Amino acid sequence: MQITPLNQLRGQHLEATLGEACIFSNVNFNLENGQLLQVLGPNGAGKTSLLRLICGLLPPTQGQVLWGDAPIESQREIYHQEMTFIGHKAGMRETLSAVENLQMDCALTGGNSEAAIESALQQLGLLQAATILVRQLSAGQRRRLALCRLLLGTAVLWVLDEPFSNLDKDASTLLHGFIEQHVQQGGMVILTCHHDLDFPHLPIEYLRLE
Amino acid sequence: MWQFLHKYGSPKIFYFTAGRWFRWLALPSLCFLLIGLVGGLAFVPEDYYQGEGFRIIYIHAPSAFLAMGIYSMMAISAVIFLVWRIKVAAMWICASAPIGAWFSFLALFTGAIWGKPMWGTWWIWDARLTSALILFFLYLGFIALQSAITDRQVGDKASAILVLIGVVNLPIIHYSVIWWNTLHQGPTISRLQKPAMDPSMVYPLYGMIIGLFLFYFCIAMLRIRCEILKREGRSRWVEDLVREKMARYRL
Amino acid sequence: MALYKLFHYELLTAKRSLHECLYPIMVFGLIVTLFPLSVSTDPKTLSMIAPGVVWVGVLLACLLSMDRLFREDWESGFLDRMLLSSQSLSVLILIKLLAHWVVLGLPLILVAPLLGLFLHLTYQAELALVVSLLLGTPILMLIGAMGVALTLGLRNQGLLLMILVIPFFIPVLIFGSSAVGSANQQLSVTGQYGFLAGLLLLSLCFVPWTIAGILRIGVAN
Amino acid sequence: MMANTITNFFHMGGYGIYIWISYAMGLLVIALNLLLPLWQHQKLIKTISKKIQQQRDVHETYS
Repeated sequence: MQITPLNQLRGQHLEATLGEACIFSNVNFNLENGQLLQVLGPNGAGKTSLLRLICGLLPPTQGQVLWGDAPIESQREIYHQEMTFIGHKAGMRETLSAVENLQMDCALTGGNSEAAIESALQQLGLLQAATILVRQLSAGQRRRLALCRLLLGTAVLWVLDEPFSNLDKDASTLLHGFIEQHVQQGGMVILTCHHDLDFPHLPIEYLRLE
Repeated sequence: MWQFLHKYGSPKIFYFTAGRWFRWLALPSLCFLLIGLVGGLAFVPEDYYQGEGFRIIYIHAPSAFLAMGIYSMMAISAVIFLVWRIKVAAMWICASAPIGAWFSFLALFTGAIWGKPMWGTWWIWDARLTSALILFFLYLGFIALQSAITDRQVGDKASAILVLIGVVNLPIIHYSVIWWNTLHQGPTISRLQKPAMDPSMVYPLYGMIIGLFLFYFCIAMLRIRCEILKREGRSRWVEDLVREKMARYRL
Repeated sequence: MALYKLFHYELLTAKRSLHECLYPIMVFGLIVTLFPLSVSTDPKTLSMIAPGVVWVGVLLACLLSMDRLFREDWESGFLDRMLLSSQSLSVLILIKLLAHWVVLGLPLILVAPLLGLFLHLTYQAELALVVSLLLGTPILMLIGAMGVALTLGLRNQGLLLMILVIPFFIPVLIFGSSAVGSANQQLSVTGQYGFLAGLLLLSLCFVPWTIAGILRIGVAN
Repeated sequence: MMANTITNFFHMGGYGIYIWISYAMGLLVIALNLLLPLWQHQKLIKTISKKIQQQRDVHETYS
């Protein structure tokens, strides 16, 4: 996975409102290659909205998110090429099988390699469930399928919304390893998580939302 | 021009300017309306074909014209809102929609009433009346979407886009209805077109049109003040304003 | 190449639940059978009202099938992935609409002449019906998709969609049904085809871009 | 003379009823459009002042 030289993601006094209430305001952060950012905050502090805002799914009422030195709205295709977002919902088509879903993901992000899909499914232990419809998969398996997408693309920035939720023991250690490997190779990860993470030799930044 | 837009763009300032404009415009609109109404009813000679019945035009034509004018003004403020993100433009749109709906209803009602003495039926499928009916449904659709979306942020943008879609479709609907009318109605002269009127009949018509447009501006100002209070209900300056009003009211 | 694969998977998703694509046909058939029961069965009046009946039936069937367009993707979170894909959003939406038209629009067009026979349409009228539907249903689906994007996730979305969108269907309905009507009386129909084709091109180039704009403003949050 | 001009003014050559209905509806629409926003404005002021009142009471009870 080749890492493009110096990327930088900055958020400048971001503010988001949902309906009448202003969820958070004046949030700043700065993320460079090889760094991990954990967003902390009680329930309802707007962690998910912040992540959606960073990906460009939720337009900010104030402030802007900069990728490199230009706001993300002006370089959508480039930014989305460099980024993968995994939200609460798995985002998989119910009536397609796991393999077809991943092939569709390759079509969406432009990459297309059968081998990568095979290895991703194999690494996450979904190989034997590859041809069953997603409708018949368990919640944990759907979570694993969503995480397969991380291995497929060549994205530098991973934006993960509570990736460890309803994952069993070895799946979380697997994910733990992927994140560690990705950050050490110069990737960037933003994630929200309820239990505190132990990445002994990784620089973690914390962003607290009240 | 830029500071001007942004200075007036902030709801706090616009609340007071809207009040001033209302007081300033109320009088002229009242006198124009009086000119139109009284002139149309009393001083204008009766029409050769339709006798006295044609006086309904002084209500029907201006309100239909106003309904169309309000929709195009909503489209202009939708462009202003989407391009320059000025919140007052969004409030202008959702303030003027009910007024437009009311006046297109009035145009339909008076058009139907006019049909009874002239052609013996309450409703005639004339080209202008039908496009007025469709405009009325456009207004109702807009108000329905406006009230269905609870999130103000998204609601404004979605309604602005709906207005723009509507304004692009209006000429298409208008001309296809006219084409459809000539197909079915045959070449009868449609009396609802503004009949060729000699000058003495026309001045009340212009009086009514100007009066109604001024009236629309006054009412839009009032409704914008309500919109600002509804949206900025929690902000500091609204509470001070209300506290001061409460104090004066208690005095 | 990637776009073709996307189209292939859209069709595959629809194929997996193929029975759903019969619903618009049933709705269309039911609407058409209502009219002879309620109006009259003598062939002359039926063939006189036939163009309007068939076109209103197709219009309502298209509208009722539009609800399904973004609903599953929005609920399953796939819409977010579409918004975040590096392909341009309007092309993705165009592909999605093309697949939706192929799965739900074409069966309607194939069934329409059969139902036209119920209403004693002449041979030229059937031909004109098929051609006008071929030009008209894509426009209906494009405008309907705009309505669906505007009302995504709102309560009673179906009703709201109808209120918003039916006024914009009126030009298509006027020219479509008059095409079938004048073909029924052996008059030339090239004018109506021209207008429908013009409307189709106009909406083909503006609507996907507008839908992309609507989805971008965060309707789907 | 004065009397019959008044009556024929209202009679309007047989169309009186239609003209007066449409003018009455016109005035009704204008009046409604004028009064509704004013009434809504008062209602909004009242609800906000009631809210301030509650905040003040809550504030007093706790402080």
